[in-house]
Amino acid sequence: MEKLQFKLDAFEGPLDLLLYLISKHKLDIYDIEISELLRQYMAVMDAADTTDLDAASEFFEMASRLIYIKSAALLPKHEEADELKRELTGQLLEYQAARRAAEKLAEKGRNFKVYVREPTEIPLDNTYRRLHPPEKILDAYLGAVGKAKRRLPPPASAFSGIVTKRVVSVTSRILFVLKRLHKKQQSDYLGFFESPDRSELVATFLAMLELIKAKRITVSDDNRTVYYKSKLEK
Amino acid sequence: MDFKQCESAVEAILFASGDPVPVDRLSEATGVDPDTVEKVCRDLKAKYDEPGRGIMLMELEDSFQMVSKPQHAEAIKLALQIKKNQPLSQAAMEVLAIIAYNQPVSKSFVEQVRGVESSQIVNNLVDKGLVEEAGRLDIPGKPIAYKTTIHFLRCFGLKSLENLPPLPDDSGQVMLDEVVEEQSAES
Amino acid sequence: MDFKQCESAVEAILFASGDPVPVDRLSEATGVDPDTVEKVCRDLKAKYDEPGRGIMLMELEDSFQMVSKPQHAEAIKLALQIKKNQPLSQAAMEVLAIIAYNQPVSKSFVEQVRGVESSQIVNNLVDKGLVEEAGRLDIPGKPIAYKTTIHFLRCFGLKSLENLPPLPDDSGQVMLDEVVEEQSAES
Repeated sequence: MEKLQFKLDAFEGPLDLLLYLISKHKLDIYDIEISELLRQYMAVMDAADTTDLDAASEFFEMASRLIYIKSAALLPKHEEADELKRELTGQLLEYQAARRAAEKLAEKGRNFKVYVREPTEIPLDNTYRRLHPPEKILDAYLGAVGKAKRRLPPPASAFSGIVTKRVVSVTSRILFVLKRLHKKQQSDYLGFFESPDRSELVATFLAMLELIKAKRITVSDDNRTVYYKSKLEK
Repeated sequence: MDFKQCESAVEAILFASGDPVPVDRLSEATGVDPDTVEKVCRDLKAKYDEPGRGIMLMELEDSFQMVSKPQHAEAIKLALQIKKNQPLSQAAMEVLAIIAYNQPVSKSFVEQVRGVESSQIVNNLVDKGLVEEAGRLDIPGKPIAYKTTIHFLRCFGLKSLENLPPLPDDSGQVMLDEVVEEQSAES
Repeated sequence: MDFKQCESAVEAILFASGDPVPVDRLSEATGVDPDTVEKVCRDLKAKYDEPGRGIMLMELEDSFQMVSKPQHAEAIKLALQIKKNQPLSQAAMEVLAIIAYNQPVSKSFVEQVRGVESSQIVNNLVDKGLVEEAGRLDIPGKPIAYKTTIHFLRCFGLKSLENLPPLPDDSGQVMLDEVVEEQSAES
């Protein structure tokens, strides 16, 4: 156990961590300096125990989102980055409001402790006595499954030969690459490209480029091995 | 704690308990000596005994218990009975429908279809006589199967299960596989 | 049944029920019209509010519930040896607040706002009786909606949802539409 290690579960989630960093480093929530926030965020991630991937995956997802926003901001036209930033700000404000509401509510509850009693035990006939038209049962059934079922698209097999395109987001592949590398620190380059799905391959490749640009990974000179950089400014 | 405060605390404790509470325990909780607490209890008992009050205190050996007055037994029973017979909630109606159209089914089938824990709702439906156990299913784990009752048919004006309103398409029942697939597709 | 008798019966029913009882049900059980029953309840509530009484009536939406007064919480805990019940965790409080201020909402709405998986916490709140299912939302996927219960109101000393503590500014309430839009844009 390293000295610096602490647990991510001290935070309620990535948004909680971001709010903490924003207030600690006095960043402007309405105009977030993404590269600074990302640096602080990754510093925490590096110091934290992220061996429990289940618990950490949401934090990784946010990391890849920040990286994505940062790389989008590097483009000459960065409307997308601005939009993503606004979206993040909106989410942070919403979450902040929810937390304030939780505090107010907790305060209200703290000062109000009343006890109630268990209902008196009286043997009762619990048999249901109400009458309903039979359609009621059909409505309920459709409410539970029917509508979802009818909206269900036909199975992919029905389209084989007609449509084969599947869209894979770059963000999801960034996450995939980061997760895999975080565990092993380094990995065989070609190992990332074993999928038979072309759009997945393309997305993975784009994800690699994004990550290299953001200096999160490096590729060996012979293009055979990918390395994970645990410190941003190594 | 003065006499008045003690009376107030004793009233609160007897109310919350429901069961008989020994004078000693009342004394400990209020920090007032047992003799005074006993006086307080008798005083409170006398107040409740006045006509126009619906509750009373019963003295049982060294304990006191707060109970409703016997003359209100009927009204109480009626009130509780009415509560028991509230219309089924939307959630209960859904569970009932899933059982009706797919019976016999296990609780976990119902949960798969609804996507949320529904065990308590099934138990309530059994309690209400709308659903009953129907042996065990011959699938791994041998879960208990549930089916609707004759009473269910009566409540929904059905002669038999064949009279259930037909589902819009003839595929009819949901297959568990489909539901599972659907869920994994969503996630 | 005269006013006095009705008061006595209402007191007995509220005591025996333990739970909140709607005025309608009190009226049905006593055979006295709802307006009079409501007057009876308020009258009774005023009597219990006097200092020196350990019990009180809480008005919760259209119901009344008999509860112990807050100042006796310690004495009751001591007398009934109630283990200190765990206060809600920060996470549970967040989820409860998001549901309370935005209800009815789906689990994924809660997750959207918090940025973390919250399904289990919602289930726990349902188990605790603070939150309950409220049908399904009419948006794609027909997710189950959740809302707070009357038990929630009582735990936080609220007569109705209108009495929720006001938030610092209107930004507190997230519009469901926005989130839904956001979600469909993502998928």
